[in-house]
Amino acid sequence: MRRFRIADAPFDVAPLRAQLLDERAGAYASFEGWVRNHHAGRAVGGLRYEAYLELAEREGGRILDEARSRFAITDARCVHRVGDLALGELAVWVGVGAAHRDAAFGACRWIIDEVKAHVPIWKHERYADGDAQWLHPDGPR
Amino acid sequence: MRRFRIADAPFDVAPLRAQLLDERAGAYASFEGWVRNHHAGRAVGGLRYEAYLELAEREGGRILDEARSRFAITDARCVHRVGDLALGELAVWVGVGAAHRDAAFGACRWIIDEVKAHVPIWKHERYADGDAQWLHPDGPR
Amino acid sequence: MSATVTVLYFASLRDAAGRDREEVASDGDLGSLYDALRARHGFALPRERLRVAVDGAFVRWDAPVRDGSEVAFIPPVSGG
Amino acid sequence: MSATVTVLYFASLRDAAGRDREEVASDGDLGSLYDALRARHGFALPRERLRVAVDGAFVRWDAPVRDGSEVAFIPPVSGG
Repeated sequence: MRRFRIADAPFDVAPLRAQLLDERAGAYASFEGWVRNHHAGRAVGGLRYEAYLELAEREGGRILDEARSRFAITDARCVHRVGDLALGELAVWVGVGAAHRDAAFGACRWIIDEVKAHVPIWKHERYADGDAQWLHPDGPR
Repeated sequence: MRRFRIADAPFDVAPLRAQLLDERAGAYASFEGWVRNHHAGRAVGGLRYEAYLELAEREGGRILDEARSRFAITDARCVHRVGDLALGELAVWVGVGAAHRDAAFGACRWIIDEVKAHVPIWKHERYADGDAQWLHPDGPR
Repeated sequence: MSATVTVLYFASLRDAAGRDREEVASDGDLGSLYDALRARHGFALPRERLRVAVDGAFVRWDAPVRDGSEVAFIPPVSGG
Repeated sequence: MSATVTVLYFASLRDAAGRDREEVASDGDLGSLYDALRARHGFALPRERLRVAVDGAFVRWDAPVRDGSEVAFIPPVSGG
């Protein structure tokens, strides 16, 4: 069982959530990133994610291990899509189980922030006006 | 479509999440409360939730309406179980869609806190030692 | 002038009263109605820890008891 | 002594280089390797905005180029 995974096709969250069921867990927090129809004021038509697979899986695994030592959680998982995604598609999912909700929310937020900041995945956005670009944001977002 | 609902039988989260799909939403945060096997150091065998249905639905609806005015979210839903629940069963679900993750996480946390603090629902816990009690917590938890 | 109301009991109040509702007559405000019922049924919770609702909406303790209304005393909640 | 490495390109670097990998010879550190490739391919991103990884693990820019290794220049990421 790997806690962090890159998926090159659409995936279902129900079996991922089921991996976190635990009778010690009273709280479950999850986050999903969906492909939005706008970014920085521009109409988006769709996007593509590309990863450096080997390093992404290593970095993602390190982030989930660190979450387990930083927060009082029972376990956590994250899956990130690569490839072409349409509007509304699921791009990333994070799930966390914990005895209490403070740790569940805290770890879930921390994981998505760390994944966005450190895992080598890049977004290529296509705009309604025909333009397209790789996003290489400046510093912390 | 009611944004807050009391359920007297197990419910599935997938169709609830689907109600929040929206191309303006780039972020989805959800919270679930599960029946935990321990509370305040005691082994729990199961529990029962009871609600004052009419007032619970009114209060829950008010909380979700207020969340929509306090946070930049696209929409939100909450369902709370009543009746007998076994260990591991889903007791409450909150889902929030938003353009950005700050609002999704903020509103999700605010909603579950408000529901726990204000909606007339009571928990009756049965313990492994045969004892049982209604929980009437002192002040904010 | 006396008013007759239906009082709803939940959670520990229902266990102590041994019923989930009863018809009662009252000629004061909601606060004094609770105090009388607390004395009758031996409720452990003082009024300060409860809220009160009439016909499904929260109201103030000093509201008069309205004939024919449905009164609910709301113990500290524990959902979630 | 010159080392030969495989360089991997991602995202805007791949578009600018017109390929996703190439074999290159280098006799300096990873920083000077990037600067040389930036000049060759016209990469827009200065070294300060990148990180560098060797064989799938992040390393420092002043690490020497090791013969036979796989080097990846990591532009600012945008997952999530």
